Amino acid sequence: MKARSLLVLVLVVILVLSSVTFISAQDEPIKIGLGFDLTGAESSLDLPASNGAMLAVEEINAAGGVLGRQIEPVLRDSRYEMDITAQIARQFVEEDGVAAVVGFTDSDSVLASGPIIQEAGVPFITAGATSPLLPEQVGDLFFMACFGDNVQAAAAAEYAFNTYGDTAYLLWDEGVEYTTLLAEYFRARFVELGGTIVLEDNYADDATDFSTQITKIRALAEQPDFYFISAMPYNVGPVVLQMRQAGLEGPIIGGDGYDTPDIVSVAGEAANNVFFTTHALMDSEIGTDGIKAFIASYNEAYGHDPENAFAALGYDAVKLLADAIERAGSTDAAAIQEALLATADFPGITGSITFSEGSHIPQKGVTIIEIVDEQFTLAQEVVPEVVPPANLDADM
Amino acid sequence: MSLPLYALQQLINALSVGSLYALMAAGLAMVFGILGLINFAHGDMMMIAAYIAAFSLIAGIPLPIALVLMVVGTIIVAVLMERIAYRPLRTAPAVATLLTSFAVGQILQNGALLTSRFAQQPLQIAFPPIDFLRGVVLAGALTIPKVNLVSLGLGLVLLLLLTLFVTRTTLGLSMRAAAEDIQAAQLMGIDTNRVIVTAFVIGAILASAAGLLYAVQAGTVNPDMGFSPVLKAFIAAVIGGFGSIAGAVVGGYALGLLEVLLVAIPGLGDILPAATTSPEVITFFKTYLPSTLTSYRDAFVFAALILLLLVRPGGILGTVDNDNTR
Amino acid sequence: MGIRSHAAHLLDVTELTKTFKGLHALEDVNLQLDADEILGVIGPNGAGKTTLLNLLTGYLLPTRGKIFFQNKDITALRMPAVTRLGIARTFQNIRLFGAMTVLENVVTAQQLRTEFSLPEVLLATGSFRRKERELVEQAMDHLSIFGLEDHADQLANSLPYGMQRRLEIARALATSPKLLLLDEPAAGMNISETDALHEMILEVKRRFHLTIILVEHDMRLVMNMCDRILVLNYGRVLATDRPEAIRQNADVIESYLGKAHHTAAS
Amino acid sequence: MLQIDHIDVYYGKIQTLKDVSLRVDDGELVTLIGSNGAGKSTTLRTISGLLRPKQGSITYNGQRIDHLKPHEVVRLGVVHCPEGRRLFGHLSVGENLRLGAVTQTDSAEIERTRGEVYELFPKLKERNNQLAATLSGGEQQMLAIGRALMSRPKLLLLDEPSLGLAPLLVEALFAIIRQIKARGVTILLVEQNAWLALEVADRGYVMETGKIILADSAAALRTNPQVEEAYLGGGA
Amino acid sequence: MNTKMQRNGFLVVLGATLILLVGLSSSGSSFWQGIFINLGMYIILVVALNLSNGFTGVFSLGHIGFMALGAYISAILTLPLDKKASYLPDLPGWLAPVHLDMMIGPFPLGFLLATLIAGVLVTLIAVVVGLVLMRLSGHFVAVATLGFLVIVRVVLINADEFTRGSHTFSNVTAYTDLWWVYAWVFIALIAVWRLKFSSYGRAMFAQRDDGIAAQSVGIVIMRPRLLAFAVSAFFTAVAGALWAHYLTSFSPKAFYFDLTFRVITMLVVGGMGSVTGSVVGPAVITAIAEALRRLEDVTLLYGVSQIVLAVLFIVIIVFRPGGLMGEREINFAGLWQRLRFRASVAQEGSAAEP
Repeated sequence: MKARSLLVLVLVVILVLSSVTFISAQDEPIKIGLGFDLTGAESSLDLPASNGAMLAVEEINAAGGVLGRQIEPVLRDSRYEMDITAQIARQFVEEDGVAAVVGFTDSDSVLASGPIIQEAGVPFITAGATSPLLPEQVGDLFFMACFGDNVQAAAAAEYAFNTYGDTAYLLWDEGVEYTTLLAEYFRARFVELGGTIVLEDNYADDATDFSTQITKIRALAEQPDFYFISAMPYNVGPVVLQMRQAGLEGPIIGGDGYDTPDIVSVAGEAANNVFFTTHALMDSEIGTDGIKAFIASYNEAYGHDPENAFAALGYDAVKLLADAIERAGSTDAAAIQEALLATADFPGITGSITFSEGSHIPQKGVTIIEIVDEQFTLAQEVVPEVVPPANLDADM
Repeated sequence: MSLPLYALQQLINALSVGSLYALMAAGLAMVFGILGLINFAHGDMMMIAAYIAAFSLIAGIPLPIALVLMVVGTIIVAVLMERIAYRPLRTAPAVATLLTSFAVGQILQNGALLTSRFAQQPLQIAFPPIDFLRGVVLAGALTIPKVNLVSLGLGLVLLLLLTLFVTRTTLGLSMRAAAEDIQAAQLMGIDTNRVIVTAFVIGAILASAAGLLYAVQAGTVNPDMGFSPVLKAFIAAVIGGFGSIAGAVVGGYALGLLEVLLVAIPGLGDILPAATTSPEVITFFKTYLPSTLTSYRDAFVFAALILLLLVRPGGILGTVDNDNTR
Repeated sequence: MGIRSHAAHLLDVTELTKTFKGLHALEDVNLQLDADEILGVIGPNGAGKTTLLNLLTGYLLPTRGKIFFQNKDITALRMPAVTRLGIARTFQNIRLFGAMTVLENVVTAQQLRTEFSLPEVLLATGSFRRKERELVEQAMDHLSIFGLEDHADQLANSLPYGMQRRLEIARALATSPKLLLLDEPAAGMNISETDALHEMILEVKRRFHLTIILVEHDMRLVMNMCDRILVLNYGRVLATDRPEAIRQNADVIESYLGKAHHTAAS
Repeated sequence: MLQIDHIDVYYGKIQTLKDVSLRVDDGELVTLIGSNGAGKSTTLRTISGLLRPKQGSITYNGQRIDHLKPHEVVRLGVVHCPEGRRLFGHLSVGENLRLGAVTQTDSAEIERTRGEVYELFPKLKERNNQLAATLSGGEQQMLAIGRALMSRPKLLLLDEPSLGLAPLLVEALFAIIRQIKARGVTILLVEQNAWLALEVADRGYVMETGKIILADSAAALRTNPQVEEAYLGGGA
Repeated sequence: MNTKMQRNGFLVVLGATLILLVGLSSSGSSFWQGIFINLGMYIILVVALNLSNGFTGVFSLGHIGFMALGAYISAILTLPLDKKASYLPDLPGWLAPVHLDMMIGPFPLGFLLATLIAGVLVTLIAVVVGLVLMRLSGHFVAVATLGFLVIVRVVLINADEFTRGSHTFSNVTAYTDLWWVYAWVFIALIAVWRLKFSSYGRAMFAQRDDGIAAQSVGIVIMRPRLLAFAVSAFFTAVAGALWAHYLTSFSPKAFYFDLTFRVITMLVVGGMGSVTGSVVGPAVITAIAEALRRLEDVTLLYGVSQIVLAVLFIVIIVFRPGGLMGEREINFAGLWQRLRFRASVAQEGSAAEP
């Protein structure tokens, strides 16, 4: 009995406390929903992205806001639980009445929330979900702040084919959509170019020891010209380190999952001769002024450098939205949509963003970074000649 | 690399993985043996250990002190965990305690998450390099990463110490007695609470060793890094026959071997030298055991596990009476 | 099997042998039991008494030998099938469905003779309700025979010891058996309780037309109640005879009853 | 030596002991008899601290022990040899004996006690390195008692030592109980075999459904018609 | 008499639920509808799991695998043909043209069919799996069923011609609404309730309490276990189908340990063996979790709510090891009596006033 009444008491207290949220502020600020997985399985990508997004909001507000109004960010944790992800989307559009939503770095979350936001007639920009299929799957109010995986994979394939040769080893993380998609797009473009994949292999998302896969590579009669490894940020360091330790010195190539300081801190000098495609060179010394400023203010706000490229993408997504609202001159969804579609050469931290020909995926140059002496250096800025179709399956 | 060399290198890989699994499984099995509790929070103890080590090293604390802090800190967490969460549940049904260990894990994970935030650290921290664990040992064409060598060595030493402890000391003997019949142990004058706390302390020591090695191998630490190793440890413990430390060790190596085999064999068709291998063999591998088959690895591991449970419910080492029910 | 007729006997056991890890728990036991008989089984602990019951009920499968019940070979049948054919049992350490009520314990045994189909249950059809009602009514009648009707809604494991014993017998009988196997029913009972048990067993034997095998340590009960007694020692049959003869059998006294009992009983 | 005053004990919500009082004096062998489920084992489990009384007190040599934990009770010299032997089957005979002496610190003393136990049960010495589970029933009971003796008890609580033993072995067992008593150990014996128990005991208590219904000298109980009728099987 | 009161009490609860549902669906708040839709799906999952884990004591950790199969099978069957051609071009010929979109007026018969087909197929799978796994007991079943969950995941990831592999399966038609969910909640609760109070339920509980005694009264242990496992798999698959057509997108990742432990937690909090508990558990956990989530949005202490929820769980388990309901059920007759009593008091009160 006692336990029960205690439970009831706790519940009541919690409900009373939480009802504070319902006391909403004046209609004046522009509300923007920020949906990220802050505590769940994707939080290592989403948390930096949300930090970047919040930073952008603060900067905009400090500079006077948008259309003379402040931006009120509504940050909600999706926990990478899909029912909750859908629920926070509903909260955004119903309870909070947000003008637009920015969020997420993975397709699952975007697809669980996107249709709800779309149906409510609210624009939605994803910070870092890079599957190029998403605009078609979600709807016409959905935009991406990042390029599609097909673009960066094609860039990587073309760069590697031209620079190193026509034989490759392909390894990917089999449990994640991003890594499998990236590997598939890479394979498609590389084979199209006339390349051969001599051996392909995969590993579980939670792997930390890659020696079995590495032994297989070492057993190859002849080493390929390069190794394409499609990995998540948390796996990149160990893979690279262990390959080098096993004596595999050839070039290692990957996608924007490599874009984290962790790769150098984990692999050290083993990270040399690693190349990857990403959005921009995030370096506090040789980066653009915008990048330098971003890194400095991120460091000030959170006590450390940006964890990975998603921090900048979250930042860019908010800035992109604010820019569109400013140009639209209102918070009307159709106006924002129109303004977004008309975005040209928007100077994002992660590169210049242009939406052309009604596409909801920006045209952005792909930055290829080389790690030299444990430093990220710019290898090349490219636009791939041929990009594999978003839906590879449909063509087969 | 010739085929025998390939096989040998993969065997070494299996041993390396296996010793880490054995280290993780031994701690889990010991607590289970005494309390009948599958402590899923064991993985989170590994995580806590890794965090303490990482934070200490980042703060510039010298390695030996950092390691002491790690072990002591993990022990404190383990003892608190036992005292607050598990002791009131001694008589509760197994399911309840299993779920409680998940709840404890949740608390530890989110605690680590909040701590990093307040410490203004990223969610995922690169584990600071430890010099003597970096690099590889070369033996001819064979390579063995030092981490793996250390986990093999440390694993053997710790397990040997553990064996000496449970066979040679009164406390160790008491522990085995409590594992068999906790009430009878009480009637012998054994303070079972002390025995249980000791089991958690040893579990914490094993977890911190395993956590450190795991973190070094993974290169980074993050709050949910404990789940995957504890699952492996759990499987290893079941393979060995749950509850016996020796079984857990055997199970750890068996699991390591199984996992390596499931990756090492598919794709051989692409690796075998075409000059010296008969084309039939290569075609066979390419047709029936292509490299892509490795993605079924976990399914095969668990299928093997289920088969083992059906054939030998007591695990590889276990003995089970032939009664057909219960 | 040979041409030997089993027609004469309700139960016919030949050369029944059970080995556990090479040890003979039971060896070459032969036993014939006629309808309406009460057979006592005695012997020191570990002599194989409970193993015999476990074999007869199909809980264990014999290593060798045959069991015929009503001319039907039941050697390879498992416990539920054996029960269905009409052999019921109780257990040395009471095994009730502790978390179920007294009534449910009996109904669970009784439903063996009632067929329910899944749609019937899920749709709660009229026939389902009728059958359930009948089951409950029958079970209540059944409980009243054992003086348990007032405890019908009590949880089985909250009953006092003596009642739990009675409930176990009531539950066994609810399967409508022809042969009842009782495993130390008087264990832990004092003499008046044992006497009451004696009465009750005879009463239900009459009422349900039972044949009974009684495994028991209480010599007084065994001697007074049984028509014949089978003595087991180290898995072998030492003697099968009428109680008076067993009492005088030197082998039995030597290996089992011992001096202490001799003096106590005399 | 041991004094139990008006204890009530519950298993969950069910009361298993009602207002039980009993007393064991130094050097005595007292037996507690009664049918299964009468509360005999519960009484022993309460003395040894496995159960807590809800009411009443237990004092041992003038000290309250009803709030102590089992291992603290053992340290005072009250040792409970439980029903069903409860040996550590996966441990050897020697290890089982070593565990019996877990409360002892003087290793010379332990070895001396071990010698005495071997003297009492020569079989155990032969089987010192054998796993306890592989012993026969009689040997297991010997080991259970030997293990209890290893802690040099002042008061030994013996729960159903004859359970599951053939009558011949039971006789041998009771001879040993007499010897233990002769060595100065006070014994509280719970037995179903009331006849034998009353033969060796000085005094006895009779329990029924959680209550003590009779208390007298063993000799008197042996001839008490009520006991004779209820537990001894009368003059059948 | 008693049964009549029971029926009246039941009707009161049913009526109250209906009023709540009508209120919700006319409120236009898709957020609150969403809460109750999620709650309903959890109730189905929990009551189904209860049938297996609670009633038979065979502790399965693999049920979310059935849910995943239910979601995928039903979604493949209802996926619009153009989406199918573009996302699942490698479907076998017989499956490629299948599109269950039949409507009877506003009623999507195709969805019902897809749900039923998914349920039946998964039930068949459960029977096969159960024939192997139901022979095990205790921790061993838990491990083996966990293995089943892992195997399902691996198969879903690798069977990409059916499932798109690790890519998100999307653009499923959003058929599921409050009425669909609660119709199935009603069916599941009634079915499990009737099973509990029938010969099947008694056999399940009997073999759980004492397997040997159960055999001695003629119960073949495998049968009640298998039945419970199969029926439970059916409803779990139905919940999967509802889930798929509510969220409209999912990937193998969604059906894994997190969801497994959420559902088991609800089950244990509610009470294993109690049908009422299978409603109470999800309701209590959902309410607390939602309240805490809102608290988190105010305090910005993300992660605290998971800690508080875990602590609450431990507290509940310590003070009520059997869960909030244990094995008991709601007493409809008592409820009815109490309501009548209140009504009569109120009447008397109002009568006395003037």
